[in-house]
Amino acid sequence: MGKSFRLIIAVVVTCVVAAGGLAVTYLATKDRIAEQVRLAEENSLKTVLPDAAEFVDAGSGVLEAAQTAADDVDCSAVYRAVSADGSLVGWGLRVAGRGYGGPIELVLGLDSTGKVTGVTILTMSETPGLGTKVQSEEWFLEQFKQLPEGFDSADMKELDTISGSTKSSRGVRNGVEAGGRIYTDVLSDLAGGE
Amino acid sequence: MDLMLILKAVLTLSALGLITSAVLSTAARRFYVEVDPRVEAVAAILPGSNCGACGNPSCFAVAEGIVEGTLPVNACVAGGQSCADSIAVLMGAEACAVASAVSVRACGGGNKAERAYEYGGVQSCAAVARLAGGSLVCTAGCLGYGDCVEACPFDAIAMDERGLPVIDLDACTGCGICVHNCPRGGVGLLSLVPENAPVAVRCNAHDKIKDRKAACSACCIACKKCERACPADAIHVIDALAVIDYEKCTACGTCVSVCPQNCIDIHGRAASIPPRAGDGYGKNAPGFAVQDQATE
Amino acid sequence: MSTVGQLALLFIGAALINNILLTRFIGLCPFFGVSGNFETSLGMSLAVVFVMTLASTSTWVVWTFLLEPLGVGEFLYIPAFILIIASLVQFVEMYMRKVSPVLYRAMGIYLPLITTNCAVLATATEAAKPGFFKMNIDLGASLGLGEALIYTLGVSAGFGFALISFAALRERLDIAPVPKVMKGNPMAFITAGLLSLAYVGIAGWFGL
Amino acid sequence: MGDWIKTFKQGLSIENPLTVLMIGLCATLAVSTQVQGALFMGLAVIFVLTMSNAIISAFRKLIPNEVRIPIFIVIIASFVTIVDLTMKAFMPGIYQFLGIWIPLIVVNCAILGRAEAFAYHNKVGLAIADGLGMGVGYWIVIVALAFIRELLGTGKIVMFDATLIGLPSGYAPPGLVLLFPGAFFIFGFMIAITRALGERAEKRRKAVTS
Repeated sequence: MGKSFRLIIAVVVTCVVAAGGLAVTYLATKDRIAEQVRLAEENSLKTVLPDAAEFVDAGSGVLEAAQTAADDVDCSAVYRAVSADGSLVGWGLRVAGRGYGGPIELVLGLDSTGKVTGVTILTMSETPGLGTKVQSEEWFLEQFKQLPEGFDSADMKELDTISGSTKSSRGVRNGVEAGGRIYTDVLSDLAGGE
Repeated sequence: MDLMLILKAVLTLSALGLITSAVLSTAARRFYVEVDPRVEAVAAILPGSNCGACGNPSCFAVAEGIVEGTLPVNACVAGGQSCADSIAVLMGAEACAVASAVSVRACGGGNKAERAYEYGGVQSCAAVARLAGGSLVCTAGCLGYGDCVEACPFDAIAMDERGLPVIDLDACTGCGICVHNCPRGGVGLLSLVPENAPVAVRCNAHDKIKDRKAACSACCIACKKCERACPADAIHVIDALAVIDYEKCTACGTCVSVCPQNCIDIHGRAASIPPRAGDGYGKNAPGFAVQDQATE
Repeated sequence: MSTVGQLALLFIGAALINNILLTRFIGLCPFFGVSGNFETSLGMSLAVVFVMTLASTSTWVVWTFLLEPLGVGEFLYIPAFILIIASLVQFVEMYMRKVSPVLYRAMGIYLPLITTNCAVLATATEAAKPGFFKMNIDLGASLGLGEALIYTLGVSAGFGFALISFAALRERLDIAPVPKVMKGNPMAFITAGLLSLAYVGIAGWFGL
Repeated sequence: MGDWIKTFKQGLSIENPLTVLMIGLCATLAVSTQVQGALFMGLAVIFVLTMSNAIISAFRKLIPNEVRIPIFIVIIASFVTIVDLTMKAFMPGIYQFLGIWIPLIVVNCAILGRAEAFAYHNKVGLAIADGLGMGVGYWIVIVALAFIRELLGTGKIVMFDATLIGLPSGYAPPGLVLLFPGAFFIFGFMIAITRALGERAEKRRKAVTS
């Protein structure tokens, strides 16, 4: 019995040392990781809604309503963009359409009338050089700004996709389209900004 | 809170470690299967990462292969040179003398064999064998495009003017690569025989005698003359093809002289290579001296 | 969510569209090593299907009942999962060698090869914690045990399918007239490239 | 000191994990679409390989033979997780690109294989040399592959948002190079070339010595 006892002790000791080490590293890096994520979110919201001073989470009630409106595209955050004096400037939405390599997380900026003020891509795993053209080709994200207020899937048809990465461009377009639906169903009647 | 997290992490992983190693050690005892210690010794040297880069499923399979002799000492790719040397030392110490073998060709047709069609494609036996079973009427004869010549790592095979590969006994190490590479190696065209086998039947046909004769003039016609004449009862005609039992064969050479088709001849000597003095083939056999050149 | 149609799509998606070997590049080490001859790849694929299902079930159980509730999963999942897979493989190998040597001869010898197989760890982690590998068929926030199993069966079927088709190709390769310097591995890579082109094509059928 | 260098050199050429031993391919082909990503992937492999080799050979007397595989795996997995966490914290961009390939280093056949074959039977110094040698060997091949693929695939090499080298703008990059099949083709040709060069060097060396 002694022999296998020694084996088990050897394994357990290694596990204890490994787990301890990992826990410490995790704690050391935990805040920085959270910080990174928040920072990325922060400045992407700023780029889409430049004139907003502050972003307030719109609360879980609004988020659920938005998720039902977006149905197949999942929406993970809704922010109310307020200017310095507290009046509603617009909305920041985080939606994720499905591209070729996986979900493409977008931050969509809508002003109080529902017009797209800007779109930036938070994370994606498209094929570098092909799928990532949705980000590097400036005209692609800019074209969403020409959409009229309260746009719907019909208006989306005229937007053109990037040759060679139709799936990635369709992923981004689905995300923005879902944002439009969220606005018309949920946010437009909240425009009063209680 | 942080201390709690560290504690929880340490507890979970060590619990997992405890369970897994406990299960393994009890299983190791209950399921113990005795294994040849040499295999275990070799397995201990091998990296044991079972990466499959050498084409074998696992390091243990490689260890078994090396001990059985089916795999070379440097079979392990990942282990590299250091691992190969230590295994060689281990195996060297216990390498028992393996009876060395040589390869033999069971076909005497070559250019004499009838052609089913003119073949102008890739000059390789494997390729022609794929085209309607090969360019010869005979279904078991040597196609003559030299895959064995090319495959032999020891350059022990050379094509002679009859369009047949001849195996040089001194260079041949019996590794069997030519048998593996010949599309008809599996059906007996090329096979490994004991190194000192003196004579060989130069035919591999299994079809009816009538078809054989139409396909090639140098075929065995199963007349059984060799079987009756052989003093040592070492040659028998089994399903219409003469087969030599090399344990009994005393290299007397009677079958060579008796065969009407000259289908049995001296093993390993091409017509073009003159007989070397001091050939060890059955010196006292009456038929040998006379038959030296007659068969070719 | 788990209508039969959904599960079927999950299976086909994992097996063909996102074939783990040829379109996700996971598990290539044995792919080039073992596909040398046909029988070994048959035995290998069987062993992979068997072990991958076992591995994914155990990692799913450990993740949902042990790692997730304690909140330590985020950084412990790599050592925990690989420890489970390694011990599982060693246990199954010992068990099989003792109980049925015949089955061991056919399939068991490939078991150790699966411990270091990236595909098993990748699928086990994906079944336990979907979205981690960003497979482009999104599996939703978390998979029920049934879906995890279907997903793993799909992936291992895809693995086996790719391995066997490649092994058949490679047998033909040995006799193909190939320039000397390309013989062997380089040519195997070019064939694998063509095979993966075909699989990328399959994804096209489904309009993905 | 002599054999330290010998082991190091061995890792680079004769036993180069990728071109010669052909192990650890999974990550190489996937990550080599970007030089920047391949660079850090190589560094991660070097770090994990060297550290785990060092620790394993340091404790080789204590690690019982029967349970050596689980213990090696836990050690390697911990180093991989450390790399995983630090990269997620300090280099989110690159972590985003490398994604799953960091955790998969733990099952990378090269590392477990070398740790087992070499580290467990040798002194720490040699083990580190072997780790570094294999790691750098791996690193060179992966960066070379990435260089070719990124240059051909996108027409320019971008490192930390600075374009280092760009092909003339008229160059229309074929998409295939970046997709998975392209990786197979290019890697196949690369092995052929390295093998041809190796053979020629071998012939020249033999011609000189004989």
